[in-house]
Amino acid sequence: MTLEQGIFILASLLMLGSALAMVTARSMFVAALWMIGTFAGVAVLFILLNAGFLGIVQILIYIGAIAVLILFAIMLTPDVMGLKPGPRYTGQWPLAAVMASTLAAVIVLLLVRAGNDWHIADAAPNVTDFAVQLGEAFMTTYLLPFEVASGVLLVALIGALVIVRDE
Amino acid sequence: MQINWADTSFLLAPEILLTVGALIVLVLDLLIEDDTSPVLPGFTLLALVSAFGAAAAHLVTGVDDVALFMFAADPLTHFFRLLGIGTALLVLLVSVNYVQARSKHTGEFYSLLLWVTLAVVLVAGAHDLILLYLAFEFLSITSYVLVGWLRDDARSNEGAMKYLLFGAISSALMLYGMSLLYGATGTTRLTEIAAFFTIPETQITGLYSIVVPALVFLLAGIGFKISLVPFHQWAPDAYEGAPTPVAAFLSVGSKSAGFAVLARVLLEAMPAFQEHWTSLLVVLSILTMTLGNLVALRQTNMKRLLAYSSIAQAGYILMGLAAYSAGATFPADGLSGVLIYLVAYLFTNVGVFIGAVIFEQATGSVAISDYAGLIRRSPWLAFTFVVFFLSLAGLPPTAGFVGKLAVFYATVAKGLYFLAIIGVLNSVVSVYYYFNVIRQMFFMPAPEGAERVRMPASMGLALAISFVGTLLIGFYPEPFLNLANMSRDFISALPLL
Amino acid sequence: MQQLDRLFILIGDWFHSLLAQWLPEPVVSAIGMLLSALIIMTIAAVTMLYMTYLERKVVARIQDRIGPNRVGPFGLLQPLADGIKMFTKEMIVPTQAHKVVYNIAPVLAVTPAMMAFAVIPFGRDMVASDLDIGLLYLIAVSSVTEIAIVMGGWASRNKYSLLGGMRAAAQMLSYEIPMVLVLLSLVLMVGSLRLSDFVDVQTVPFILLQPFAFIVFLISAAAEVARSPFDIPEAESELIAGYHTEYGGMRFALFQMAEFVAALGMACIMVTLFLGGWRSWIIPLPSWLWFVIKTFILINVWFWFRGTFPRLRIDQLQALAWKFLVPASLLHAIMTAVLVTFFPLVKDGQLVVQGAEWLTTTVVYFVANVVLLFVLMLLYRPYVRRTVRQLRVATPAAAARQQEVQAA
Amino acid sequence: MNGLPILSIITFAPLVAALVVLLLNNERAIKTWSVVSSFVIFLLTLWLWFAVDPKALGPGEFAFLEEYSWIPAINVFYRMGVDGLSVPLITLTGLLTFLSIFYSTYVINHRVKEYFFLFLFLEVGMFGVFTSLDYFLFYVFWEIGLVPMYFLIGIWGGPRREYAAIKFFIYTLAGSVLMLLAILGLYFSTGTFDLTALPGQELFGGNFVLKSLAFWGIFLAFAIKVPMWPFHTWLPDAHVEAPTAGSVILAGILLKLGGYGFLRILMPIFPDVFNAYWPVVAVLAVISIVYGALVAMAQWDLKKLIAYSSVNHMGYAMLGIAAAAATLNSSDPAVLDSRAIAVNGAIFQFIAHGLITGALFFLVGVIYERAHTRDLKAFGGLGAVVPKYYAFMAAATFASLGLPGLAGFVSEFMVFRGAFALIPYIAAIGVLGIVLTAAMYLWKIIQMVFLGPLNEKWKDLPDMHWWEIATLTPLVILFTLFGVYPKPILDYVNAGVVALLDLMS
Amino acid sequence: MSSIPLNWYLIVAALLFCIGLFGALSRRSAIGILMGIELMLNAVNINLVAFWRYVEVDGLAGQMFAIVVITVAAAEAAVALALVRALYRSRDTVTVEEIDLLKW
Repeated sequence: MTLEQGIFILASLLMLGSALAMVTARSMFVAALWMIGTFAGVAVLFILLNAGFLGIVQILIYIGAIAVLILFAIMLTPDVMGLKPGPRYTGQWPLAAVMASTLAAVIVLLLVRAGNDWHIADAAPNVTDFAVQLGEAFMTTYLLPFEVASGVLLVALIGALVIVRDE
Repeated sequence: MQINWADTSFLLAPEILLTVGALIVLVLDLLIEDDTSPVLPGFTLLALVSAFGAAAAHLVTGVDDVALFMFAADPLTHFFRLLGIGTALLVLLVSVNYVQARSKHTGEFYSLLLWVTLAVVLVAGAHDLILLYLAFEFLSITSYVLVGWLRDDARSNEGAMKYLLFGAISSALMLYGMSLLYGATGTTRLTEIAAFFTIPETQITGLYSIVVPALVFLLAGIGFKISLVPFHQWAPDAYEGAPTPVAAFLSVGSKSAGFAVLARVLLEAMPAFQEHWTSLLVVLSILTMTLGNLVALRQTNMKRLLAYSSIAQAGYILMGLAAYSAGATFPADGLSGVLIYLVAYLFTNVGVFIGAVIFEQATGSVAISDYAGLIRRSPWLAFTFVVFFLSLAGLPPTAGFVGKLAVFYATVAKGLYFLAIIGVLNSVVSVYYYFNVIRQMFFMPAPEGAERVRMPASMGLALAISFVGTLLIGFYPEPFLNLANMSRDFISALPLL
Repeated sequence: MQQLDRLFILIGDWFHSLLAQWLPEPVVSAIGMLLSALIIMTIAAVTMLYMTYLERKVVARIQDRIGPNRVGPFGLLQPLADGIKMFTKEMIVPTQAHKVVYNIAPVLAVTPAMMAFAVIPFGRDMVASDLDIGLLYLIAVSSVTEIAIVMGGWASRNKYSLLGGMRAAAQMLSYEIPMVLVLLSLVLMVGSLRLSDFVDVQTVPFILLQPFAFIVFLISAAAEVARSPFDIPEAESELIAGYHTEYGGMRFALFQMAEFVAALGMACIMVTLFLGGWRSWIIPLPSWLWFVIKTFILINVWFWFRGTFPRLRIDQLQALAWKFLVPASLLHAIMTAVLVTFFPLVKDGQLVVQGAEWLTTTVVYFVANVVLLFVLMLLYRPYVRRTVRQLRVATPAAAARQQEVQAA
Repeated sequence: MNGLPILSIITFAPLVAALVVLLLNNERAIKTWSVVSSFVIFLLTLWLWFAVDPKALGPGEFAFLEEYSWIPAINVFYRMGVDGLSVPLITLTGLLTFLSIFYSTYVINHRVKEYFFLFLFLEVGMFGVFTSLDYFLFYVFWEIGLVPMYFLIGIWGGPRREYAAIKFFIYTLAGSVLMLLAILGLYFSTGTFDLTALPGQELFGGNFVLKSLAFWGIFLAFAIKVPMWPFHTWLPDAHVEAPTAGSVILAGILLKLGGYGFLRILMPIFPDVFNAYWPVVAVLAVISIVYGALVAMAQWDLKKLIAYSSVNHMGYAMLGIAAAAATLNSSDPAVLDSRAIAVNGAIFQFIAHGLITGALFFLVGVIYERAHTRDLKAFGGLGAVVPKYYAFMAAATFASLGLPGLAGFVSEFMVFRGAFALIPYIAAIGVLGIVLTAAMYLWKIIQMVFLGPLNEKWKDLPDMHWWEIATLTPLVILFTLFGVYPKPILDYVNAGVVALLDLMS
Repeated sequence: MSSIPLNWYLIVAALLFCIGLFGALSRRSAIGILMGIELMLNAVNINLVAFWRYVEVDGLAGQMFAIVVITVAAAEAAVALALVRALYRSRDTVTVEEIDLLKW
């Protein structure tokens, strides 16, 4: 087992463990903290995949923004202290569990079956000065998605404001 | 990479006009203190009309097909541009009074209406999974906001919340499917994906077992947008909670966008899997129209009724895609049937929603029982309702008949007789609940002291447009059939720009 | 001089070659990395301790007091005494608290603050890890602190703590935006996210080219690390002590440390981004020394803020961020984009401004910044006036006075 | 395609009249206008009767052919034309509509404008079905007719009108949508909707299963409309609940649309399929005859009784058509003769039934207007109180049961004359129906209403008003006249039938 | 080449996706559902980046896709939490089972 594999296994365990803890946690706040653990694990995987930029972005956006936002939302709801958490799940949680685990089994099975049929390239991607490459791509090939993404953010901003603003 | 900005801005003129319009409306809203000022809707109208004009000009000039930054400016896109912007125009006309009476944020509303139109157009033209997903979510997020626009109305909040939760889950599923598709082919471009599956099958056998589930995931996401059973649960709640003009837009605008995506993904990227998706679509279509119609029978709220009705309609439209056959002559190819149906559906369904808006604006009610005696209170409104319902039920000589004809024709031509029979029987079932509303309007006496239903001018105009459109397509479908015939061509190999 | 400039690097190299005699290369570099991390963290911790001392001294001077003077000469051992006190105090955990979260929060607060130092070039070639996305890394790392604070506030099960935590997080979130937008203008000029590139380009420090950006960044940074006048999250008079109300002893010390280390880190970043980093000014001292000097100047600016400015109210603070700083920094970014088009500093990774050209470039940028400032002031005049009027009416005394005037 | 587009004028004249109704505001003016315009339209149809010489038309030829491209994209034409089959029905439509409107002017005083608008609008649909020669156009008119009828039943009908209206609508629609699929299938296999071109075409590449599917789809639409057992259940409800004039049109014309469809579409386009399935059709027709008669006998509601008798009567017509279908391959002259007689009988039955049942429904309306009940058990001994009514009722009843000398007899005789030669065993069962009807009418209507002890409640019942007499007289004259001297009609129809049958062989 | 096979990443992502799905389908709180959805999106991102690293050689589509997903997730979370807030204000609950003005 190489160092890389070791890190991968550790990060994956952290990630999946946190994810499981997240969906089973009683308190929403604690669940959100576990979610942050998952995000961190994902960031590590990104870095393992030579996508350091994305790893950082993952931390910046997911942990720094989305997770904080969710924590905020939790603190604006009744069970802010997490002292009296009601039932975690809706009545149909066993069904959800069955569905999710079946789906997991099916996908994993299919992935195993697909095995090495993926058209895996021999070379690792060229990753010198990644930020610059990405920036250039955003201004050329990916210009339209870039612009649309700004539209999405603007709309979300306006929308969130209209919906929550106290008058 | 050299970009010709003049060409680009011409090809993307409708999109650019919508974007600029939306931004200017936002700024104007800051400058204008008066929420009821006609400047804002006027400017929005201007933006929409100019975008519509630009889109129509493209159709006339027949610009060369090119893919710009993952956006395909092909006839199919032109078609959905016209459709999306047309819907927005009608919706705008009815929104003005409605929103002014219910919300303080009118400027933002108009701006969002332009954004959501832009999203529809982008979705229709997206030619790359990345842009497709992004535009799709653009449309979704904008729709969530619009549904939840009446922030002090618990129903609006609730509808938006449910819409969002369902939407987010199904778009995550779709995204997973997209990622598998990308992984299998190594590209996100639809045509390149299709090209990948033309390589000898022996080299990719294992991938087939990946791509078929990916297809299912994709259908889940897109099925949500067009409210296919079983991804439809959000629709009645969102429609009921949403401001009624927004519900009109959802039922037509974003639904057509969903069909555009479905057509592009299935026909452009996955023609190699046609036998798989055809059977899936057949099942989904049967489920959708049957369940939609059956549940609609029990509705007492106009908006929920229309929600279920539009679920059922989605089932009919889906028949066209299920019956797609690439080489068939017009209109046996299925896709053109979908397009004709969508045009007919635009006028009809927006029309019926406009009627509901007018009624709601005048009486404050959306209960079907309150429509009693409408013929006494507003004969014209009642009469247009009849035409719209006939069209929804697919009776001649209305637009809905032409649409159903085209779709059923493709189904018969493809040999999917069972599907066709289920389809027509469903349209018979639908008559029952459509005519239940008509029954209220015509057979029941108006309540004591009920006043005439007043119709603001802009709403009346919108109603008239959809009414004329519905009948025009019914009586003289030729230009619309030609439009559909023209638009069903889309690019197989795009030059990159 | 050369030797002195490269002092630490030479030490490092010597140590490296020393170890390399016995150990294989990968292990040596691993040890080297760990050791440099340890050294940086130690220095940061010690500096932080003496920052507290310095702060007390400076503020005392401003208030015409002497400050700590009992422990050791000039009270120099005071921080040490404080530290010992902190470490030996009883560790109290509130019974209602969520134990795990309560205990993790302080640790999590310190970690990101420390991590920031990994990419800062303290001197010529003196950077632990010269990431190509160093700036982004800094922003990302600093955003994690909020979570630790919210955790601390929540886990204490105390409403003041909770409010403090929320306020802190809200404040940090809000001020991150103008900060990042201002950084955007700098990135536009440099064309890189690598911090050492920033230093390389600053023949003339950016504070002269982009004074407006510096001001915005200074304000945002102060808010980001909750320095006065932005220290509402832990304002004693409002929230007892905010999110660390329930913390004591060692854990409290960690929170304190996180704050000071973050402030220190922020000062280092500002030095790197605006003050030319380790570049020498006039006096040819070793690069790292120059860095230290600049950093302490900046730190003193903050102490000076603390001693002179009154604390803001939370809504005023948010209004400042969202209504002024964000639009202003956005405009600034746009302005910079235009300027960069006509007066580029860097083209294809090469510095293009040479010699006398710096003068014109600097003047152009500086003037543009000043113009922007004036434009903004003009734009905001009505708003400011209205706010001031509202504030006047808001106090009962003022209202009464106004009534008198009207009656007369 | 030259000269005036006379068929379009006839078809759309009621539409113009209907739109004028919308513009009028005075109830009197509306009524006057409706009567006048429908009379003019009736005159037009009458003129059409004389203007068309069916004998001059060969197989597959039509008079007053109009043809304009409508939707070139799918090869749809606006194509109209008439022959010996359709003209009698058009004239019948004109007549019955005029009489219904005339009668309605006296009894309808509620939502007058809508009523006359819808009635005239309904006429458009009926004319359109009889004149169109493009299947697409045919279908459009077929469906258009449903909507005004729905409203006529739903607004001016009896107590259970809403139920009856929607049931009528749904049943008819259910049949016609399947026909739509069949039409689309036909178009897919032949590329045309042209009813003049479709006969003789090879359908679905000779695939019999598909042909059968299409056949049954279309069959269902027409069978429901006719109606044939077991698709008849909408009919009693619709007839009973509809206003008098509505029932008249429903029984007089709308049922004929289905029969006309059998002759105009199913027979020529699917000769081989029809031939293969003729026993099914024949058995259903016989069941309709017997079942209709038996159920009618069990009714105590006068209107329902007549409604079920329509099932019975239309069964005769269907029997004639089925008999013709049974022998499509034959070239034996005797068989050909019988076949023509059977079809002639069927068409004559359409006309006779239209006149007779129309009259009967008017008569039911007359008594209902007065007594506000149709319960047979409530009447008795009215013969002396309302003698004029008694006379009319007796005439219509005898005509209906097929008394020789009246129109009903001629048609039934011809049908059985044809059918016995072609399908003797089935026809024999059918004759049972005749016996049953006789019993039922004599026993039920005449005896229970007019004979027996007088129910005191009705002793002041007024006799028929002049307008009621005016409405009924033409009908009585006509069915008597055609009973005595059916030749002009038969000649006319026969020409059309011969052309039709020639077309198939 | 990396020493980690592509399938490892894919399987881990699939498991994460399904855990997220379970959370999204079973949680009572709207926020809990949202958190589940975030996990699903993260799983997709692992897929995308892994495919980018192993399958797509000369291009940035995978990374771009992941960035787009992150952007959209942020926007979606913003709107969602605004709605949670509005809902809590009007209904005093964020529990999906209690959001029942409209029939499901």
